[in-house]
Amino acid sequence: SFSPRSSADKRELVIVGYGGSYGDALRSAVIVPFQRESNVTVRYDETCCARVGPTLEAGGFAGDLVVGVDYGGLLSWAQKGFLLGDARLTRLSRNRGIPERYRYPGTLVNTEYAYVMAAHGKDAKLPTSWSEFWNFHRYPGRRALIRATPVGQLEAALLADGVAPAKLYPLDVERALKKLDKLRDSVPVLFANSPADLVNLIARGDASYAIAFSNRLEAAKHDGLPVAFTYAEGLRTGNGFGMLKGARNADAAIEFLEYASRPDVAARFAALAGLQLAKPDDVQSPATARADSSQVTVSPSYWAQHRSAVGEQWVRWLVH
Amino acid sequence: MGTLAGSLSAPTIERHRGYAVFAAGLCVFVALPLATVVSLSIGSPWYSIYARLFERPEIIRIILRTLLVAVITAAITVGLALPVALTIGFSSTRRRLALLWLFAIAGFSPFLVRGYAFVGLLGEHGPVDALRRLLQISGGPLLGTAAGVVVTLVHALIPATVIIITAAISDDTKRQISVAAAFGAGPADRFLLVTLPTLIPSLVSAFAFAFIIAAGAFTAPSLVGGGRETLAVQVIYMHAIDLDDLKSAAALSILLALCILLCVAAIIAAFGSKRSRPGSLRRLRSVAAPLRRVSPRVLGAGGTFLRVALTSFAIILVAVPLVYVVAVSFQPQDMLAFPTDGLSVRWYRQVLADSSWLHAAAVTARIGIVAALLATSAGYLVAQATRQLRPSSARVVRAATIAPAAAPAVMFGVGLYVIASRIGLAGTEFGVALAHALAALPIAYLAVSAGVERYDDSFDRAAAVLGASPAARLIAIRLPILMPSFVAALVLSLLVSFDEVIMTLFMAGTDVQTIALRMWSSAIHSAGPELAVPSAFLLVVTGLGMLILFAQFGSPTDLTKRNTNG
Amino acid sequence: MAEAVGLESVRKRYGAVTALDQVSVSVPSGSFAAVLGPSGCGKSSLLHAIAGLVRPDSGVVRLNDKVVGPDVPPESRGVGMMFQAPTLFPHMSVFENVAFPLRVRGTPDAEVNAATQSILQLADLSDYSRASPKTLSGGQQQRVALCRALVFRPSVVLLDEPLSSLDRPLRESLQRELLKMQRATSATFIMVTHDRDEAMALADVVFVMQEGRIEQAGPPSSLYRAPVNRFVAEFFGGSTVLSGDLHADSNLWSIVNADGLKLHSSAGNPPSAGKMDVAIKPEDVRIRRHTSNDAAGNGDCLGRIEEVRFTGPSVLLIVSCPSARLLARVDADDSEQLADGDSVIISVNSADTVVI
Amino acid sequence: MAEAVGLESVRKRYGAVTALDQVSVSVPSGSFAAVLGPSGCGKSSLLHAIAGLVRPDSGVVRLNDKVVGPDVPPESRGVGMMFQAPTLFPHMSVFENVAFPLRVRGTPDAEVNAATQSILQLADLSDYSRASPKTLSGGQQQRVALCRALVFRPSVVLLDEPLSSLDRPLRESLQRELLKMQRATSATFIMVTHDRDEAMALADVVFVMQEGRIEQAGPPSSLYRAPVNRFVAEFFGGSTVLSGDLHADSNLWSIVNADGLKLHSSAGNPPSAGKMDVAIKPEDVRIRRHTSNDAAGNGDCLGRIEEVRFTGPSVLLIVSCPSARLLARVDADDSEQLADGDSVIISVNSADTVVI
Ligand SMILES: Nc1ncnc2c1ncn2[C@@H]1O[C@H](COP(=O)(O)OP(=O)(O)OP(=O)(O)O)[C@@H](O)[C@H]1O
Ligand SMILES: Nc1ncnc2c1ncn2[C@@H]1O[C@H](COP(=O)(O)OP(=O)(O)OP(=O)(O)O)[C@@H](O)[C@H]1O
Ligand SMILES: [Mg+2]
Ligand SMILES: [Mg+2]
Repeated sequence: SFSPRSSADKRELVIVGYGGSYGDALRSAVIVPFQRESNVTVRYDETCCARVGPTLEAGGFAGDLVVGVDYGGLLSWAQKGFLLGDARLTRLSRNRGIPERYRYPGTLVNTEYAYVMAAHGKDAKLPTSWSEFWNFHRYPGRRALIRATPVGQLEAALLADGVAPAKLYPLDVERALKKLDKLRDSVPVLFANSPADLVNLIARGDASYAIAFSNRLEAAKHDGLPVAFTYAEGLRTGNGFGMLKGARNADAAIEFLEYASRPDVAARFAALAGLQLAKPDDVQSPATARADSSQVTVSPSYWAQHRSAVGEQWVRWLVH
Repeated sequence: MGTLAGSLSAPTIERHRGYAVFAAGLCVFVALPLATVVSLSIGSPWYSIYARLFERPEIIRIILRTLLVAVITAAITVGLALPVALTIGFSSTRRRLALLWLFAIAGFSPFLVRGYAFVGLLGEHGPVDALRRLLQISGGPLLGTAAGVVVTLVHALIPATVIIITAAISDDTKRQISVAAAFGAGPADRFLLVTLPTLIPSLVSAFAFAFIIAAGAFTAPSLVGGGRETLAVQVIYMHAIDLDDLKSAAALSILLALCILLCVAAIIAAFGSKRSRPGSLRRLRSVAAPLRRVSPRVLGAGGTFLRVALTSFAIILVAVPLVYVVAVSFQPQDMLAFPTDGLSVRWYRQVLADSSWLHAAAVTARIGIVAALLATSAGYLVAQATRQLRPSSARVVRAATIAPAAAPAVMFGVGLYVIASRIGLAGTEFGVALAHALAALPIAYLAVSAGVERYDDSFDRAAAVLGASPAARLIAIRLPILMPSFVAALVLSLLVSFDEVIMTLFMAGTDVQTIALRMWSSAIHSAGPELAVPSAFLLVVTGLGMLILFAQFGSPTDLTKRNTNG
Repeated sequence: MAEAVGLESVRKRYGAVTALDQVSVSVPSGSFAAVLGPSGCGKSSLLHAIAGLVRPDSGVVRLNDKVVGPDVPPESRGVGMMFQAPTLFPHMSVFENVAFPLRVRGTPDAEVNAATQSILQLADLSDYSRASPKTLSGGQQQRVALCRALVFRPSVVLLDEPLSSLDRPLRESLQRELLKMQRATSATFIMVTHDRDEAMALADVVFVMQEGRIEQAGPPSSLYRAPVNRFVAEFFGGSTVLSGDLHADSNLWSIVNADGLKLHSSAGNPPSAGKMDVAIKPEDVRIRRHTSNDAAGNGDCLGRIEEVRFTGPSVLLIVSCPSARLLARVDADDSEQLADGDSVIISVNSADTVVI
Repeated sequence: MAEAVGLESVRKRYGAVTALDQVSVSVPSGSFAAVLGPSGCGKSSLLHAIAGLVRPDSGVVRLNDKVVGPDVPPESRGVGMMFQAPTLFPHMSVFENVAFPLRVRGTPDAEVNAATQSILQLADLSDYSRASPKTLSGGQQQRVALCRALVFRPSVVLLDEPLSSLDRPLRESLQRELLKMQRATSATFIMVTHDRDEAMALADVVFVMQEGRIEQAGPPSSLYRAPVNRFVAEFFGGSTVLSGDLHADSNLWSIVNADGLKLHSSAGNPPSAGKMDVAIKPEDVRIRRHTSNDAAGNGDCLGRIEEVRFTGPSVLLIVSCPSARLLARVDADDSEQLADGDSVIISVNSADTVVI
């Protein structure tokens, strides 16, 4: 079919998100039952999210909803005008009891995951704090980091360097990078390309320890891969939905979000995807995560504001 | 030899204004998306974004390092591809077909998956590091080093370069080699004074191709590279996607593209002139001089040994990741690793149950075929045009043709998307095919031009005086004689289309799903053995397909060799 | 008679080399023309210019009385051409090579087969029709190329040394076939050849070229008998050209060279006075051994044999007399007592010599 | 004399074609051999087998009295070879092409320059030494190839139709140079040619081939005068072979054909009885017009002229008498009254005819 698909189909909803286990979870826990309950056809586009920014910048249609994006990323898009601040969405967000820190027009952020310490081996000895993570005598072996963004990793370095969680923001980027230098100078460091690669590196044992994504680790553990991780001093990050500029079907999008944020549906999805619900009083999120009071929240506003500038410093550090 | 009819340069044959018009059109076609990228890189004042880039010392370093990695990669690639091509070109039909088959199907396993195979192969627990420890070579695993990136890139580039060079080994080459032997030229002299100079155009093409692709590499350094080895396109990608800084990404893209084009221009200027100059012959002669003291028998045996050794190494380099991929597809657990605890067909069941893979395969095939045909025809027309344009215009056209590969796909994709969405092509299969054709144009052009450059026009002249119209000449004479180059171009463009992700990402919109795209998107979130399953399938399917194709068209060089009569 | 091919002041230069230098020729329709000249004199360039494969720097080319501009492509000129190198299409069998011109003209298959087979038979190539051209011998390739140029019976046929790699019997038989074909189709043939005998046997008109110029054009016998200059006399006539002084005696005059050798004698008024060039054919030179009792007569001179070349029925002698060197041809039987270094008496049968 | 090149029972087949059929030849060192034969008879294959470019199916090749196995590569054989097609290296200038054999032998530059320049001069190519071979005319290319084969003064030189695309004067001058070079270096030359006169002028020994076989080997004059079979008589001698019956009369015998034409007469005992073949050279056939007052005598017969071929000094006539067809060569002057269709009286100067 070498012709553009007609956009006249009013009851079609295009959702852009990630593939893999995340996509599977979303499909089975949310999309499929939603389609059964409504007359909306959902097309789930798994190519998130490289296309979204440039496409919107160019004035094109990138989809109706985006899903699985960090709150920081959503904020920065919102500030560029890529999100549609629909009033119904703002209302929905409030009604569902989304914590204040994750509320912004055009977004619905009802889940969280965390940057955590992971290790190779089912019963591996785990560091209990980021400063332990930097203890190369007790925890020898390669470390794996993620290359694409410094988010979470700078926070981890500062916490390891003794910065109090409350004093974390604004980040002392130079100090964080110096601490990371220590890491890189002491043990071999691998840089993963994606969260999925991080899991592979840890599971295969190419890296002994990693700063990794809790949701991916939950899934890996669930699958029986030889990984261990702890939520201790985990860096929590909001993750959720955004309504995209140029959405062709805002009504269906709202309908979908109403369904997806229904407590039972959200819980089902979060469990499948290895995420925690962002509601503080939630009971169904993984017990370890909830119990760990040492977790720190990554500041969405800081990253929305400083993403590019800190990113440049990160690149400089990477290659120096 | 047929050069006599060709000795009298014939302005009226195949010198057609149509070629120039086409070339001009193509330049515009390529220029439009590039112009969009340029416009994205404009700040206020217009140069501010660029000025900002130059204030960052790491940017220059990244670009230089990228070019260095590309040069090293291209040199190693061509150094390996040449002996392989010679082995293929001078061996029996059967062996030739088998080798070509191996190199061609290697390309039909998506590079993303092979890249993951390298992560496993080069890592701490991979066979390469095991070998290193066995041989007690100091150092660590290649994973996360520039060397690992180079190895991965060489692996990726060998099939295409081998195909380009093999297509250039013609009966004429063989005849000249036997003439040289008759005049007392030993193996070294034959190689240095005859084989090498006659293969120069194809070697330049292959080198330029390898250089461009390596300089624009994204997947290999992302998967295998470390932090310091972060290359230019990765940085561009980070700016465009992760750091939301499209303007810097655009400016950096333009900068990188210019550097690549300059380097390619320099390569072509240095080696690409049609007739080797006396100076270079003299240099080759002085290389040959000390070798002449060695007995020809020893030299011949040594040369053969070297050739066989390098060819074997290339075969291993190409084949091992494929074996690894097939093995991984039977990994019972959800991780990309060599199966050590039993085998499982779990992922096959999963893939076969998912009709979207099959759908994606059909879309991929359709797009691939259209793109390959478009790219090859355009590549041929450009090769014709550059042959007859004034050198200065030819340089412009060549640059425009290569630009789609030199410009990082992220930004070229954005530029293309902007144009395509204006004319309603975004989000259509044809739009994607068009984008793929552009992406494949450089390699198609390089593959075809290696043939066109040494094509003996006298066949066209003979056909013309016998009454054949230009169209009849194209179909009855040029196409069949240049078939090896055309097949090479088609296969290589098909491979490009098959592996293209980033531009597809933009052009496909939310409606078109190719296999590469499907793999890429699931790999971001969970890079599991599921990815290896379609690859294993494709290995078989494309393997059979290529066998049929080569059997149909014959191999790049025909067998029956008649040495020196007429 | 209508003109089939005409060139007017055609020039073509390649850098310092002038391949065609103000060439003007006119070949009447239905005639058989031969082009002769030393290697590199521009013969092939001439054919290429006619076929439209070379763009002349200046000048006019006419075909069938119509000017064809340099932009008229070869395929629209309706000429058949055989190149000096066979240039067979390597991917086609011998049969398909020969059938090619018919195929591109859309000739029905049956006709293609008949015509191709019959011309292959003529060239004694029937056994090779399925062979690949790469496996043919040099002469076989040349014959295929010839068949391919003729099979579609073009009205103007350009042949560039079509028979140069063939043995004599085959060449003579093909010469006969060429002539027969040319007469039968009343086509115009222009053939480059380096073989004077071939030109004489076949051609109605001969063009002798040198360094891009046409030196003389005309029927072969007239070029043979009345060369207009030294070059044509030597190149086409195989003659030796010697200079001599006019000795006039009432209405009888003769030309005698420095050695006293009488080169020419005639009645009537001499064409001019002073030094004159005379072309002497080898067969008009008489040689006899110089023995003590046989002195050189008036008009004879003494010389020495430099070289004896045995060429079948006759023998070619190179003889030198004090101021010149001469070629002489004698019957093989008469030559048996002659050897290198012999002293001989030379005389010229001046009835057939030509004053240039 | 030592043997330079020897072949023993060499065979080479290509599918159905036998290119070399049990070929045995022996060329003494320092001699000049010529190979003649019809197109496609295996001449080039013979040279290729010697040079090591073709692997014989069976048989032995010797060079300088030593057996060289089929695995001895061409470059170790030390022969110089000129191929039938020029096959110049397109990426080298004319100079570099010619210098190539010296370069690969590591000859010092100064020597390379001197040798290359002098041989280019000999072939009249000095002006083209910087040219690309692609821009040369056919004859120029051939000369470059010739220079390349000779420049390094190999002791065995194989030349495959080296002069076929050259005009006569140039060819003769190069023939002379070849001979001079061969004598000076006492090298062994083996030259394929289709020109009998060339073979006669140059060769010490001639091999006549047909369909892969050597039909006769020997000095040219002996092949010319005493062909061993019909093929050699016709091909090399240019003779017509006619059959006749023996008419013996005491110790005088003659051979007379069916038309009463006396083909041969001799004294002594006849070589055999019954039907015999006689080779008659064209120049031994006498032709005179058949006029009413001139009847055919004894041994003459009546015939008709089928074709008159004007070839410079002499004219070749094809005449037919009732049971045969003959070639006759007459002086151009004597031929003027003869034309196609004329009735003539034919007689044979039977002193020179050969009984086969
Ligand atoms: N590679 C080959 N494959 C098949 N047949 C071949 C091959 N090479 C030669 N022949 C055949 O062998 C025969 C002898 O070829 P060769 O080239 O020796 O002939 P030649 O005597 O040199 O003829 P010419 O005078 O035409 O050059 C020819 O019939 C030719 O077709
Ligand atoms: N493309 C070219 N570039 C430069 N010079 C050329 C080119 N083509 C021909 N020439 C020169 O033009 C001259 C005439 O060439 P041409 O081929 O017409 O000669 P020819 O008479 O056919 O000679 P031959 O008998 O050797 O074939 C030669 O000196 C040749 O070197
Ligand atoms: Mg020529
Ligand atoms: Mg031959």
